[in-house]
Amino acid sequence: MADDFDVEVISRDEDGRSARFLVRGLTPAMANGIRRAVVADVPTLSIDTVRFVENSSVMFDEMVALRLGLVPLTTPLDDFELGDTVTLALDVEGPATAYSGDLETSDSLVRPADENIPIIELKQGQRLEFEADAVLDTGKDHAKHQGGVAVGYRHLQRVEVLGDRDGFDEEEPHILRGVIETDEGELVHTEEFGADLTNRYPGKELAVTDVPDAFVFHVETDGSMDVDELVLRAVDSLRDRADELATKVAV
Amino acid sequence: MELRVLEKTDTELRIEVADEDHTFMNVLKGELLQTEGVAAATYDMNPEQSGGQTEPILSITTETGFDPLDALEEASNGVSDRMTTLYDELDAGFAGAA
Amino acid sequence: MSYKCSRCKRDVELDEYGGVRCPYCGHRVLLKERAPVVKEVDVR
Amino acid sequence: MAQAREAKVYVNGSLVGTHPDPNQLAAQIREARRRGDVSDMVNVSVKERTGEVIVNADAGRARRPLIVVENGEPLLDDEHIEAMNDGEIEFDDLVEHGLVEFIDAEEEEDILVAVDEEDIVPETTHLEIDPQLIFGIGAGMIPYPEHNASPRITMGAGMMKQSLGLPAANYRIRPDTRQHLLHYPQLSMVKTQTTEQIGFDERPAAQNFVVAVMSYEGFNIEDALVMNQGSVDRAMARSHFFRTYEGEERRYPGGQEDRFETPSQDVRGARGEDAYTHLDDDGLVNPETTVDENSVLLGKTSPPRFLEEPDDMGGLSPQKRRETSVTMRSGEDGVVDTVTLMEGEDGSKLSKVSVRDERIPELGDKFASRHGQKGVVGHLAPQEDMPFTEDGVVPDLVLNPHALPSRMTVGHVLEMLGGKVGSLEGRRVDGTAFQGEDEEELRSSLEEHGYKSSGKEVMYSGVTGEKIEAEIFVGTIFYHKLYHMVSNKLHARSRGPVQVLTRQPTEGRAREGGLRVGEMEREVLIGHGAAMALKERLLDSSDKETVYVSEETGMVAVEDVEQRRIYDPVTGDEDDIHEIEISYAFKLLLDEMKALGIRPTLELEDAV
Repeated sequence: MADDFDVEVISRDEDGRSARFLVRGLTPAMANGIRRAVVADVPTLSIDTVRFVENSSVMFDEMVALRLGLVPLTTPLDDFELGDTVTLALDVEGPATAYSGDLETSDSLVRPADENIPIIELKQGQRLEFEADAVLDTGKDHAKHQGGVAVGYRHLQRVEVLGDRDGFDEEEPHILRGVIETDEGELVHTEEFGADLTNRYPGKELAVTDVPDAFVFHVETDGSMDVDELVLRAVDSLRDRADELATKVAV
Repeated sequence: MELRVLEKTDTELRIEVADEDHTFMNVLKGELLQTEGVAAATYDMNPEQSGGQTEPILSITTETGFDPLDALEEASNGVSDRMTTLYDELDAGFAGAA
Repeated sequence: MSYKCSRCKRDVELDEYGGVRCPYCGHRVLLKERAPVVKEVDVR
Repeated sequence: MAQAREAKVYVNGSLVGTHPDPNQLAAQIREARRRGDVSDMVNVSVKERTGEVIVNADAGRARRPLIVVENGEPLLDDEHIEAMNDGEIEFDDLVEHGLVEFIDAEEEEDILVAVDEEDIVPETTHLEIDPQLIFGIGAGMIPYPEHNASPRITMGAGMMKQSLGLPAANYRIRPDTRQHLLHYPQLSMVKTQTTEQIGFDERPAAQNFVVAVMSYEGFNIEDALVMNQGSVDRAMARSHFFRTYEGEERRYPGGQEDRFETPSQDVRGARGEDAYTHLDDDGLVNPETTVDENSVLLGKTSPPRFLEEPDDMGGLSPQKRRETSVTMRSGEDGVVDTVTLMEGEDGSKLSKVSVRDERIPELGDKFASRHGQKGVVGHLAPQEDMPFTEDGVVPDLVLNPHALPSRMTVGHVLEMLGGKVGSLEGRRVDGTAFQGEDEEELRSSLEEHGYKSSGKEVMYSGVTGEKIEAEIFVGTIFYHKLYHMVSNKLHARSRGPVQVLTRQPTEGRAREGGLRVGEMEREVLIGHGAAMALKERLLDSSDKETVYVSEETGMVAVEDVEQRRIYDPVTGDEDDIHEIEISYAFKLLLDEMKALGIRPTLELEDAV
């Protein structure tokens, strides 16, 4: 008796890095399940071990290694399973700054999501050369594998105009954040009117209520995959576990 | 996901669901509470240093005549169906906006 | 054994002549260089 | 109050003469100083009670600058300030002209300083250059101190000295024995003028944390903190601990000397072959080698200890050299950072090896804000379990609200507000004492950016996903990682080294010592009637010794190992000698009493 969900994408930037969308018909537990799955359960590739051939930079190996681990790598999930590895390498000589774009990959599908992430500034005579293994793992294991970097949601808020405000008490700002649903069912983000309801409804008496089963998601990805795939994979991971539990219990 | 039944009577079930955390268990619990015949359902897990067990233990109490294991199976399928519908809705929604 | 003079940064081969001194600039502090061996580091 | 006799005058502490009217003398000296006839380094003060005039001109006195006020008017007026701004005159010129003078602690007793121009009363003698200068260096770096309860300022200033940061630009080659380095130090979102003038921005020692004030599953009770594991994974508050080990090729008078080398197996005290594998041919370890507890850093051999005794004496040590390598401290590990070779005093080779150990925040590490709000990490919550806001902001730290009311550190709350505004506007907020950006300004700029002026936000629980009923106060604040880390303190011993004299366990973690069973522990064991447990603690785990006692004379018998004979020291016969268990300290006591000529007698009876 799966009820129907109603999805409405409010905003989505073109390179698929962040999106804001409304989903109706969810319970808080389900909404949180998706959010948690996006952050902790959808695996991404990220550098896990680094074999330094030379590191004459000012930064210690351990620090450079972590900076490399935090570089998001494009992750085509269909071709990899948990634990698979891809080898990358870099060889940069000072005076120059080693950027994530300088990483060469053995698999063209797996490369740094952003080219211009600075790794270390190398002075004259300093050199960074290494070979590294990127591994597919989940955000639960280490934050470097998290696909979603800023994932949150909030109840949709309905704003009803009750009537005019009696003119005497002066108007203090009525600050609100998030997406509101106007009487006509229009979805507006508070940023459009400077988050102050008195700007949009001057001199009005308002009632703001949370719509219980409607959640406005805000998902931002680090570039290892775009937002749609990240959210869909999260939902998938929940369904796979439900199926697994169903089969094991049935036995 | 390793399952270990700790206690089973015809109206009560305590089962350990290994390698899972709030992400799935909370959704399952929500579903169980809406499943027919389930009187009470909850799960309990503790963080590392609190000394308690870290693997979640799901406990289900059903009304007479409903077998908790069936309820659990039904709930799991319920979650699965919901997620499938949600998947399609989201897919459509994103496709529309792309 | 090869060392590096900490002042003039030049490589210094030291084998017991005249104690610990850099032949080029006379500085008495030498640094040992990192062995050219590959070192594996885990990301933590 | 006329003086019966004349006041004594001391210069630099020594009596130089007397004077009928001490106050008039002091006034004259001060005027002379302002005119320039007397050096401005001189300070004078009158002790009415003891009728003394103390003139100090020696170096080393702490002095602070104050603007001179004469009959209600500061000598420094706007023209001077303008002239200074245009660069015509310098601060030193003001001192020369007597507009500003330096007052030491003694003279400060005699003057009346007005904090602000409005507070000037006829008797005022000086005016503070700026009210914030009443704070020292430590306290001057605390934003909005005037809003805090004073003991918290003291604590906050004290903890500044314990915070880890970027100690010096040349930290890589400095030979200090112990040193800390914070990986990513940041500038504080809320600064004070003092932090800038002192150069704290050049050598920062803390990071800005996003802090939510709420209780979290009980893990931040009693000043504990809940930290976000995700932030820690992203290198938040990570630091390195450096320790430098030193080894010298000492030259001994007999021409023999130590040698840096890989000790061969036939050297006395040599460890197994594989303990030296990672050493280079010069006996020194290579930089970037991973080393752990007790691994060898500097292979060194020394000549046999009893060098002076001629060989035929057949002294204890045969001709073999002994192994005196420098090893890692027990309980510590890390990676070799730099290996330095230099010359010791008389041309001998001296080597310093510094080892670095990465310290990732863990349970038990100490953190504190600048307002004396110190706390220990009580829980590292996975990022997905942390509460979140609408656009996915997750706090780095969850501070328990109970830490705020009783401590009255309002400055902490203001700094969080300031930090939030600073983060939104991309600038540093000025929180200098008495003149920082005021609360109303901060609250209204919060509203401009669409945040509630209260600084509180709607948050959802990361575990259940439900909206948290109360709105949570969230802000950005400067948090220090303090020098007390659990990894430096963790210590355990089951059996280990003992002291030479008493043969009881050594003391302190560095010597792998034991923990003392004190009087109160003794009492608790007695209280529980755990006699055997008490005996085990005090004897078996400490200095238990089996000793032979002669029944006849009650004296400790002599155990002659070579003749395999145990006999009574007084009578010499071997019978009636019994073996008993005592603590070595007791045996020592008997020996010391005997040394005093007292004859202690042990009366034996059969153990029941």
